[in-house]
Amino acid sequence: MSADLIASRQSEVIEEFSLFDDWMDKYEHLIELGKDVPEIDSGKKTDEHLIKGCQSRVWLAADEQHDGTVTFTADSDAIITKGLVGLMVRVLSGAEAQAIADADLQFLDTIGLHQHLSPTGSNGLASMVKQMKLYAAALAARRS
Amino acid sequence: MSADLIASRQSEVIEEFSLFDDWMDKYEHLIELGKDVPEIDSGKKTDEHLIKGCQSRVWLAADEQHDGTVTFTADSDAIITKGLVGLMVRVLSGAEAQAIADADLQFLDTIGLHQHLSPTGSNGLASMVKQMKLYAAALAARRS
Amino acid sequence: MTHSSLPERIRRDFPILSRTVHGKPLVYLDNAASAQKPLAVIEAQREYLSNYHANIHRGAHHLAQLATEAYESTRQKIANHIGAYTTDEVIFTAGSTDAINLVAQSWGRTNIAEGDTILVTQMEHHANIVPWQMLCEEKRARLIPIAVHPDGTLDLDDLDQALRQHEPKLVGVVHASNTLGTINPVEAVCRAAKAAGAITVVDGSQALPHLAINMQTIGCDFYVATGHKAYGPTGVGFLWGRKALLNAMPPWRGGGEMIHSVSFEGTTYNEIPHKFEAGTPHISGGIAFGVALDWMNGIGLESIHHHETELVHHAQSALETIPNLKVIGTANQKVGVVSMVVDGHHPYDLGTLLDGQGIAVRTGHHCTEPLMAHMGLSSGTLRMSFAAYTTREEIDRAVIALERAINMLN
Amino acid sequence: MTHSSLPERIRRDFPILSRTVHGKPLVYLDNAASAQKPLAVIEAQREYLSNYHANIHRGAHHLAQLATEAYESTRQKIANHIGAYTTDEVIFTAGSTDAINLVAQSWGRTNIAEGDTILVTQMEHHANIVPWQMLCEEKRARLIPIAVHPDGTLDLDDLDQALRQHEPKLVGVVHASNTLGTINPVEAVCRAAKAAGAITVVDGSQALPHLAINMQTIGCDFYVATGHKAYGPTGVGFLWGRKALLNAMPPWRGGGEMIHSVSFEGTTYNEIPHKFEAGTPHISGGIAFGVALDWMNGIGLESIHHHETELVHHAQSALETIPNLKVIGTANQKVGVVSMVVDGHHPYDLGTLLDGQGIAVRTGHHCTEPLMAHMGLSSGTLRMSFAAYTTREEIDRAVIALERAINMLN
Ligand SMILES: Cc1ncc(COP(=O)(O)O)c(C=O)c1O
Ligand SMILES: Cc1ncc(COP(=O)(O)O)c(C=O)c1O
Repeated sequence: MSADLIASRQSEVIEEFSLFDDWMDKYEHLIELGKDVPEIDSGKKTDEHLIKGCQSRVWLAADEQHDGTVTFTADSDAIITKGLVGLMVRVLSGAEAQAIADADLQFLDTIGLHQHLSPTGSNGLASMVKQMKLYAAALAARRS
Repeated sequence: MSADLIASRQSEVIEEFSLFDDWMDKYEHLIELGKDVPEIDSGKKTDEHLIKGCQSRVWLAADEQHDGTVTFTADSDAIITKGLVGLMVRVLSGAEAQAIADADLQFLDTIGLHQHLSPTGSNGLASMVKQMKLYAAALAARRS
Repeated sequence: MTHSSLPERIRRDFPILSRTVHGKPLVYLDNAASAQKPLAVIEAQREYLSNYHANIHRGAHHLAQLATEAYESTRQKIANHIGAYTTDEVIFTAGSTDAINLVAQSWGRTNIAEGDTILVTQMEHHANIVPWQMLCEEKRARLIPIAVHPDGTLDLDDLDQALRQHEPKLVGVVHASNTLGTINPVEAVCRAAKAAGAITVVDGSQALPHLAINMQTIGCDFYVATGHKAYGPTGVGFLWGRKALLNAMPPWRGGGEMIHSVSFEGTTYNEIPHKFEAGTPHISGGIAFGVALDWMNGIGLESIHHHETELVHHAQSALETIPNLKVIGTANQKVGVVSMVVDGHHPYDLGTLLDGQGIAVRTGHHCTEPLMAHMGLSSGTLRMSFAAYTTREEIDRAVIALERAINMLN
Repeated sequence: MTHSSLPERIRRDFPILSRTVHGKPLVYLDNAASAQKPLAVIEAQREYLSNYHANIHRGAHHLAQLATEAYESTRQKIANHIGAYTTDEVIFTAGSTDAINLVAQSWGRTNIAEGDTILVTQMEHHANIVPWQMLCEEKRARLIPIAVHPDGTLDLDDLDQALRQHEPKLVGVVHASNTLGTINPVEAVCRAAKAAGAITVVDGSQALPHLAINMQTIGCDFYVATGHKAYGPTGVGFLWGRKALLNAMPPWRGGGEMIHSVSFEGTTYNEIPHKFEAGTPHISGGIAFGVALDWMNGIGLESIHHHETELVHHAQSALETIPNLKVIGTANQKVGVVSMVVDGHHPYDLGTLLDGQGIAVRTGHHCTEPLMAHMGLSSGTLRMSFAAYTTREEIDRAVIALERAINMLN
């Protein structure tokens, strides 16, 4: 089940980050993750896919698969934001639409990065997650 | 000289009030004074002479005398305000216009009633004093 | 535990209550003008300013995050407290006055046109009259009062008739009157107004400190209140509005926070609630307002209302014994407000002589001049108003002091 | 005593400066967003709320008098501080944003008509752009920017030309830029604007904490500032205006305090300043704002400005050693603001990694998007901003932390 998939991916990320107590080490890791996130297709780095945070910009593309799962790709012009959107994609991409819509994304909180997800946050992450869920919810509704 | 007149009348009032340490005694005296202030001529209790404080109302009439002095009469619908306007009239009425315009009215402060004279005060007293001075200043300017 | 022990339990939370005035212990009966603040509220402000002050929303640094979270948590607390459908329906304002002006200037200037009618009750505070007068003057619309009965209750027949006759675009009603204490049947008023096609604005300034409030049962379109009457700081309050209305309204104040993006070619606005929150807000006030709500809920609005109702009855029967005294506003359902006049004595004189005895009351028209004119009380009233910490003994002292004042004036 | 000892003398006045962030001692370099508060300011609020809180102006009782006197004494202090001609030219507002909106909505809606032009500089804060855009949209007037040189100084030739070409009704200019630090020659701008027949609005938000300000020498028509950037509380600021203009302007917000008398037949308004001050104000903030001014004046604006100028030079030369770093805004006359970009690195990343090291800076467009667009800085800048208590050592720590951040990102 996709809900389990999302949960187990979250646990994976939590475990991965549990290696770092130090704030700076954690961010060092996040930066590495950000560098590893493949750039989004330039064809998708368009205004249509842009989510404008007040500071960094995020691009998000969602693709519906035949089996009812959703594939996400995402990018950002700030590397830390890119690391964060990469984590979100890693946790959610490929799961079933309904599971994405229902997902309880506690992991950022657990690894001590929840401030980046605050609704008044300036990096665009919160808006991106909102959009991922809206997209998945719409899709799930359409299919049911 | 009229300035001396105003000063000596202020001293008189200050001395009179120095008999009372107690807040309530002071107000008892003020109420007595208020009761003794003769009512203004009903002909002068008109909108033209009305100064609207946000709580009590004050009527003020000013009469220019041939010798350049000004006679004031005043009234109020609240007895404490009436006592206060009575004190003002007692100190200023009959003095020369210029002396009234220049008068430094410290006595209310000295006898501990200055709050009634605050510019945002609600009883109309501050507006009345302002009007007394404006009237006197205009008159003095006209005569000089 | 009986309700009358409420003040005993909470008075020590209020540092000001142990002070003296003119050498007499303070008896503070001016709560409808502004309530005193519990230590928790005072300390929340101090703590914020000493420990985590920063400008909010836009900052990525830690202090800015702490401050933002604390401030936004109050929005959530307000939403919970008033049964809002969603948190973003709650707009922070500088108080009730500011909130009503927001509705009048944003909703009003978009929706009111020449010849339209706005109804408000005759017992409104100036804050729920003047913004509509200014709007009506600009738009050549009409502002018409709904009558109030001599006992201080709303004339519902007059409301019904006015709704039929004028087909108003908007109806404004005070939830509880600051001068009379009357709790208005806002549910019924809103139902009738809605049936007649009008938008409703409820002024909850005096309800917030005394009553449980629920947007979903009241059925209004806009609701406003102010922090400082509900044990919170001055300079902060809120507007609640239906989401669809708020979304459709243009912004009122322009500046930082309320924009999505700015350029000289064209600016786009943020979503609600931020669309209506331009500039740096009163952050410490916002935070402390949430603490005030927590404090009230910790005590329980039930207990507060019950206690204050007892105080009103106690005061009204004690005052009855004073000759020539008349209580103004004798509705069955009241918040902790008792207005009165004494034949032959100006309220200003009485209030001044009470102050000399340490008793703080308010006198005058209480920013309800039209009501005072309607009732033929050109000098206003003397008003005693109560809070959760007010005791029967304080009321007894005030009554004795009033008798003394009357004697001095006779 | 040398100027560099200034922070030594005053840092202990600021409780927050001894805290840590993420386990590191706080280095607070976000003062242009909001300054920290000295104990005197924090205590003034606490003292007011604990000892003499009451609603002001209308109350006859003792607490109301104490509160009114304290609040009004701040109006007097502001008037003295800025060289106002009279005290009633000082209007309390909720901040700079609120003050500019007041001018735009009251003066603007009365005096701006279709086809009119308003000029503001390209370096204005959104607070001095959006209210004019909203006004221009309503009135079908035009808002035109005055260019800024690449070094961050105002293009005075462009101003002259725009004045000739557009004959604007109003010119808005920021006294000191929150993004660049530039101190604008507001006297010259106001002189030129006045000669061209325009009304002038100066946004002094960033000047109040750093510079001596004098209405009589600046020669503007309106001046605004906000308390929280000048060591005072949030949610309070002021508008200064020429008396004749203020007297002629209609009120903006309706409600209590701003009226002379209210009836359904017709309402008359109070005189300035009260005409513009509807509702219960932020009383504790007003009182504490006065204490903040006292505190600043106790130190001396001379010393503060001198100290901050040294810090700016120190920071700018230390930052020069970092490869690919460019300081944005290199005017000769600056307040304590140093904006920068580092080639290839997003300011958000740099700011986040500084925060991890206890250094609070601000990143982004600083509510000056049009300026950022004009300068081709679509991701904004990283801004360090200083106050009287900022030390050279703090700047050195910030520079080292910045180098580490860059290393981590490379
Ligand atoms: C130059 C400038 N103008 C206006 C403002 C707005 O001030 P406030 O948010 O206090 O209204 C600010 C601060 O944010 C500023 O720096
Ligand atoms: C019924 C009512 N409405 C509105 C207000 C205005 O509240 P504020 O002055 O906080 O804006 C008050 C209090 O003064 C009030 O009692």
